[in-house]
Amino acid sequence: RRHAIPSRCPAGTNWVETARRCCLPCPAGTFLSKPCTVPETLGACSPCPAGTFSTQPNTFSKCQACSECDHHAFQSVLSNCSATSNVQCGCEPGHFRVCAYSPSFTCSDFSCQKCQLCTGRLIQRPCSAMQDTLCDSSCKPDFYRDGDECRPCHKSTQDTCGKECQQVCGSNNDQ
Amino acid sequence: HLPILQWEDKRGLAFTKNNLSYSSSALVIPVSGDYYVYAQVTFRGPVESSHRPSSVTEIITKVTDSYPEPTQLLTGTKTLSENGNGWFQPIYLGAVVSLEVGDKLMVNVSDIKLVDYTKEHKTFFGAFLL
Amino acid sequence: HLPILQWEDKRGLAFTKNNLSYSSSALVIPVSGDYYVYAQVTFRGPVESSHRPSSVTEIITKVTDSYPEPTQLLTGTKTLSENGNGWFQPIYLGAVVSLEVGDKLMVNVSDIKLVDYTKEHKTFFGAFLL
Amino acid sequence: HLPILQWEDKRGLAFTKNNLSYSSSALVIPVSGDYYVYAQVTFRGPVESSHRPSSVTEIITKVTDSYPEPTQLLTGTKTLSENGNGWFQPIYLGAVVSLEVGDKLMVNVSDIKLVDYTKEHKTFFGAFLL
Repeated sequence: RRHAIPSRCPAGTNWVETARRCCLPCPAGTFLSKPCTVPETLGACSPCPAGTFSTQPNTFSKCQACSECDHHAFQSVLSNCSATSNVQCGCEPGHFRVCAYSPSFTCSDFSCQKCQLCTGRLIQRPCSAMQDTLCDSSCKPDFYRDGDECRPCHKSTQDTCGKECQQVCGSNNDQ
Repeated sequence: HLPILQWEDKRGLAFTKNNLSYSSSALVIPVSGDYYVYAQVTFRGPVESSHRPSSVTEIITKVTDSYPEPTQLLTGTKTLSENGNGWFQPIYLGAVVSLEVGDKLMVNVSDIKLVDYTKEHKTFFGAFLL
Repeated sequence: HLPILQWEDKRGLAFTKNNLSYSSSALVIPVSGDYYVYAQVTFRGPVESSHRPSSVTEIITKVTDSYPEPTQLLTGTKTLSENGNGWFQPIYLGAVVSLEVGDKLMVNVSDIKLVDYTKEHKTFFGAFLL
Repeated sequence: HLPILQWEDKRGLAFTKNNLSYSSSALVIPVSGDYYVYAQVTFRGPVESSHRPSSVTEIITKVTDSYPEPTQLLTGTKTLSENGNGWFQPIYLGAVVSLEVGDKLMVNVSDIKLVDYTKEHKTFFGAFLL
């Protein structure tokens, strides 16, 4: 006897191997706990147990396991797992998403990275869920450039205040 | 969804038997049961102009009649810390999963341009019934 | 001893059968024989308080009535070369081991805070009788 | 050819049975069929003065009477990005291959000095008939 499944169940029904017949799918949020006894009818559909979900009509024998948000790595829960949807995670305040795959694909897999602080600079674009802070390239007033950093004038001293510092903070140091 | 790899199923070391067949990028399950499913993808870079990726990912997914969306079965994902010049890196995955007749197994990758497809012993995919 | 991981054994892709049971963090062997034992742990960082580790380690151990000390069966250990920001790294282990009825199999890790427990397809553990 | 590893086949966790035997660095296939073949090698460095290698490679090869050249069955190869001081890195390989009675399976490595042979649970090699 060849194990074959009929080429196609009628539209809107799925082949259920254990019953070897086509059944109507159970609604999202449930799973097929007992196959239909009459072809193309609904079997017994049971609600997804806690910690599991199904987002689509299905003839699955069990629901999918909820994922968890990565609290150790600065993730936060946007919406809890329910019978019809998996948990939705975001990043804690002060963090933004770095997608695991190139942006052209869903960002379902991501890590949360600390937003950069624009110390001594103006903020061009604040940190958002999906993007790091964009700092202004020039230093704020009363801050002078020291390599990649912007340092406050009031912290500079006579011997630490080089050329760049004097140009910006010069008048301040004379008082 | 992430790109799906295509596979050689006859030549060289490749083969299918016991009705486990290969068609349009998927292994098709002939009989319900528990299978050990495995795959290795060797990633390598840099490739021409493409930026240096921060990570590589391999996912074995299942498509089934009983659910309209693919299910992720196994995932291997790794950040890259190699610097500019040539790098290469295998990711192996394997585990037992319960499958139904007609289920389809596929391998997705984060970037198909980074897959070393040149040698059959570096990138491979298979399953066997327990 | 290193921290021991706990596992989901019923929901989603997880299952136990043929009397291979799961209790208090261990797979319990129902019948003596040779088993293929495997596990993958995806490690990731950084995490809040922890310093940046120099390496990550995964060990499958056996506890048996006939010997008071756990036995290390399989070990995967890797140094980390990723720089400051986010990193992730899977370690897969698998091999055939001879086990006795009642033996318990567990997975230990170097630092439990570095384990990505969020998705069942990234971190998994299993065994089957040959 | 790359150096071939030698293995312990009796002591500790090591064993052979069902006529699958070990002799001069090779597993010898007793009956034709499909086998799941696997091996893990843990590489580590630096070792004394040796330069820091740019990569490490592990290859499971087959030697068969019906063909004069060894055949590469599985290859795991990875660039190293760890800096100067101590590094370690496992490579696991496993897949189903069709073998003939008398075929010999061996594990080759890029540099035998980099293999951590000190612990049986870090570097191992095996096969079983499906």
